[in-house]
Amino acid sequence: MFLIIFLIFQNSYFQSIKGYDTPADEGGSITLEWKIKEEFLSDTNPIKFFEIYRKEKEKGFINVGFVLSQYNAYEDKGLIDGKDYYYQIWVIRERDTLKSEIIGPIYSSAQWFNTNRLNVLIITIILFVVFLYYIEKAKKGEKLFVRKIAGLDAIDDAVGRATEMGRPILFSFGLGFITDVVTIAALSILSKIAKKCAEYGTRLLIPNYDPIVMAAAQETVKEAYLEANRPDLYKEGDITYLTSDQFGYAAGCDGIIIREKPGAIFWQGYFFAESLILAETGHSVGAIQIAGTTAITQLPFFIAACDYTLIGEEMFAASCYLKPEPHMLGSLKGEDFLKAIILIVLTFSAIIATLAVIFKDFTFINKLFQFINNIFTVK
Amino acid sequence: MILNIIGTWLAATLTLAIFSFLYKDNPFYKLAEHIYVGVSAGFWVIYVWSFDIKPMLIDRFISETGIEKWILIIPAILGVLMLTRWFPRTAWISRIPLAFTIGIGAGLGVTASIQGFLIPQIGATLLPLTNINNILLVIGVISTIIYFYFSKEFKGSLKLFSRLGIIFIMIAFGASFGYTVMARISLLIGRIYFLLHNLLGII
Amino acid sequence: MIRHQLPLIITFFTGMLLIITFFIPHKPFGDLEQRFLIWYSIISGFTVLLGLDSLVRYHLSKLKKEFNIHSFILILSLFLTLILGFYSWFKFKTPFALNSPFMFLYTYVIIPLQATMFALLAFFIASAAYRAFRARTFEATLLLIAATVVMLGRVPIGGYISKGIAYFISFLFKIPYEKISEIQIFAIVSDWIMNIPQNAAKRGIFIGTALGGIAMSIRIILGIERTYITK
Amino acid sequence: MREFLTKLATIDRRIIYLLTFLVVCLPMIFKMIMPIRVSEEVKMAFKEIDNLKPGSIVMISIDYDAASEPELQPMLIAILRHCFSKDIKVILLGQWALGLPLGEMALNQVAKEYNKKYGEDYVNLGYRPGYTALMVGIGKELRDFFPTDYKGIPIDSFPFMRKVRNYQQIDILVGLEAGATGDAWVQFAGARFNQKIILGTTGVVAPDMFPYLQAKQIVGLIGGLQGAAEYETLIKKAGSAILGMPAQSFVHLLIIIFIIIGNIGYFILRRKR
Repeated sequence: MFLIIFLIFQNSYFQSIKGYDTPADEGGSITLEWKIKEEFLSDTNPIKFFEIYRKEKEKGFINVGFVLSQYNAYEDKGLIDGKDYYYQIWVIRERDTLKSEIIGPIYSSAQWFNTNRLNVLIITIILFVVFLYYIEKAKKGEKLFVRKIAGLDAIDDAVGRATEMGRPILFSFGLGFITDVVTIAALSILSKIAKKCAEYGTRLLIPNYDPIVMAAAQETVKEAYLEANRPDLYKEGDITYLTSDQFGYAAGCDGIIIREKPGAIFWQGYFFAESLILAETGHSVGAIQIAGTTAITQLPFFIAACDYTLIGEEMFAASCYLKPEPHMLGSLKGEDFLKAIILIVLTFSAIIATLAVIFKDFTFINKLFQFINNIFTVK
Repeated sequence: MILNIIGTWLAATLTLAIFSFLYKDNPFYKLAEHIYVGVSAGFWVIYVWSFDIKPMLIDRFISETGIEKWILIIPAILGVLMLTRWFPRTAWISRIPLAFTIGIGAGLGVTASIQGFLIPQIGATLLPLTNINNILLVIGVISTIIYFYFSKEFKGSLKLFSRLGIIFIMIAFGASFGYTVMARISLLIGRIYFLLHNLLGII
Repeated sequence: MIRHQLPLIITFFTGMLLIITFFIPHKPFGDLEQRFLIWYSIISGFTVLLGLDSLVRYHLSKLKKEFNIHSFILILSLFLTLILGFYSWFKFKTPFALNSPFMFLYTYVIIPLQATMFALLAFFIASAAYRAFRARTFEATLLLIAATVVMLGRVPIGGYISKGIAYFISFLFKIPYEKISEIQIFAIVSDWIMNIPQNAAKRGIFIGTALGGIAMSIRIILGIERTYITK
Repeated sequence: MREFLTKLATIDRRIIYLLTFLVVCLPMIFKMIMPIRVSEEVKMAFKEIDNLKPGSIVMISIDYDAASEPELQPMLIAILRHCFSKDIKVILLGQWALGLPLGEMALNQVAKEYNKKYGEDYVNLGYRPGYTALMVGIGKELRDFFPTDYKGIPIDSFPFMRKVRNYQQIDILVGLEAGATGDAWVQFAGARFNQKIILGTTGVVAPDMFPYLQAKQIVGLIGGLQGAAEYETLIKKAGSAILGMPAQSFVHLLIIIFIIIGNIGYFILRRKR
């Protein structure tokens, strides 16, 4: 009799108290949640912290952890799946201790699928399928349309004007390495410029930061001169290795620019803060400057200091237009397809969201918007 | 105390050696540059020893027991295999640990980009067009994406949206320009504060 | 065959495993993921040493050809750092102990060199601002205007200038100065630019780069992109 | 008029360098102080930490090095002062190895001001390679990566560290960023483990973090020296950031004047051609 009263009486401290197997986990973990009734949250006798007590079937209670007063949940780990556990929460206050009623039996279990991440799974599968589809198509050599980037016309004009002025052309990859995708894109832009230089017989200077990129540049230019059947004009000496130090490279380039006074300069690749010195010296000798980089932090300075700038992905589009290489072309087309989907989702959702606000009581629209919104929330 | 004075003078000479680059590229700048490359390379070796090899391999090997102790041999071997890249003949072996780390990096990257960026960022753009800021935000994101869309010629409405996109992009780059200028100047202020305060004690 | 296929197989399995364990928390996968992450942490420490070899080898070969002070100083400072570093670690149990010689090297060599290297940029920006930043196209003009507003909005002097403008407006349109003197025009417009147009454009750009990054990761996992492995 | 303009347009670089140097030095020598206007995103960051109860845990990640010290060190010191003044426990670690000594210096300086004891009020875990793998690994068990602190002492020997298993015991993660590590924290710790994050970044990185702020993936953003000065104003304890702001202001003005003069000269010369 006494025991039952004790149980009922205890129940009055907590508004709610529950324990359950932690969802979407590898098992061995139970989560406890509780809420103290208002009247027990007095300032005169504030709660210091909560102590968590656990008991197995026949054994006594042991203290397994504690949580500061501002929390009302605890995750107990290291348990054995399928075994019954009982819990009790002690509310340690300044002057006394309140004990919750005993809850249980509860047992932990592992889940095979994290249901919270269903939206991530669906999108991951879509991305794999879309990219694989377009890369295979590009590999098979199918004609995939890529529009001509305005920057390519600017490149032609620049080479033409430099030739009229009878001044050489300078090309730089910046501080990129051969493993950077932007360096590979810059190589195909270089091959277009080299072909034009071969036709016009204009001298092409390429100072380099990385020896491997220099070797790739020499290869590309030699090939371009061959294609324009002017192998005699190709001068290996114009494609040199300067230094592998950021500002040393910038100072080296400045020296060449001031000495050779190029008519057109191409900054295509990955740049860091030295882009400032390079673009400024180029401007001081009156050269037409065309920049192209994926380095978001340097783009503002290139746009302000150069005549034309290829912004981020425009470089990949330019190189795909010039010399479509399956991996890059396939990825670009895959990205475009996904961008189209995102554009549709954004416009459609904007309309639905606006209607949901206007027709507050029309539950269907609100439910539809909740559904879309739910897909794009991280749980 | 003496050490601090010597140190401050050493730091001041190195600072002026780097600043001398402003006058023109000179041997003092090159010297300071090479000291920096040498010292920072040395730093990395000390870090790898005291924060990777010692605590994660040696200490753990001593403290672990049973099967866990011998499993530790695998990452140790993979780590050492990485160093085979130093010798041209055996360099290809280093591709095995390299492939391991690149695979993990790529695997983590895919799910993180989707859960950590695409979903929340698209989710944050599902806004009702009920106030001017929401309208500009949604239109800004749409027109910027259209600007970087390469599968269709820019005609008609696409041309309009791409023009709108470049306006948003230029305002964004202008803002980054202003913030970057602010950042670069703060670095100079920090250095001059060092020269005026620590070295000369004027302020 | 082994040289090319094995790395690609390893990349495929580790990549796919890390994606699968993201969705399946159940027993074997969760532990396996954590174990692979610990191994990744251990191994990635060694990659740092790779760069060291090419650096030392390059400068030693230069020194062998003919003595030059720069390569000599580099090698000397490298070994000096190693000696001081291991000594500090040995004596203080950690290289960070504030009074250790290693920390001396950090405070009085690394900080001045690295900080000053980047402080140079303020000068380069100033001279580029004067000699190269031109409003030659519509885009560049828009960029420079936005930059000017943000630069004034982000610093206290912007407040004084907007007070001046408020005084001028109150004088011109006879609006009492007190009412509009507190409005910091540049700061408000700059905050709006940062939170709305700049935000939208950056989100659009980063959605593009995120898709590009995912495409690259998928190409690596499926062995389509090989430059990483075969180079 | 024309030769004046051509002379103006071709001023030697070094004169501009000297002018910039002077405009930075003078306001600092005369110790000018200017009122700081606090922006919304810094207020959000301040409120998040201010609402924490004593005994809560804040993890600070040092993701910068000496190159960004003038912007982020005052931010670190201001946040440490704010945490210690509210008896909040601090766990320090870093992803940029060359930045860790800066973290150690700031910890020692501020701990003395509030006489906080190592091991009881704050712990320095030091550096561990692993980057994104580390961020995900900590999500399950911190000890798998940081069994010991930066001195090799097991972290279980520190009382408040005993209950720290992973992100669930960490109330706020403050990332001090000079590069892309901030994105990694948001995508790997924030989205995957629902960790509340505040980012303190250099001026270069700050604009790129606004999309995270608007999408509520971070709860506060402190940008550049101006952000640090605003935080110092909020905790009512002036530091080197506030001292630097006047010089910052005048150089901004100087740069804007340079751009304007440069463009006037450019347009007049262009119309002549």
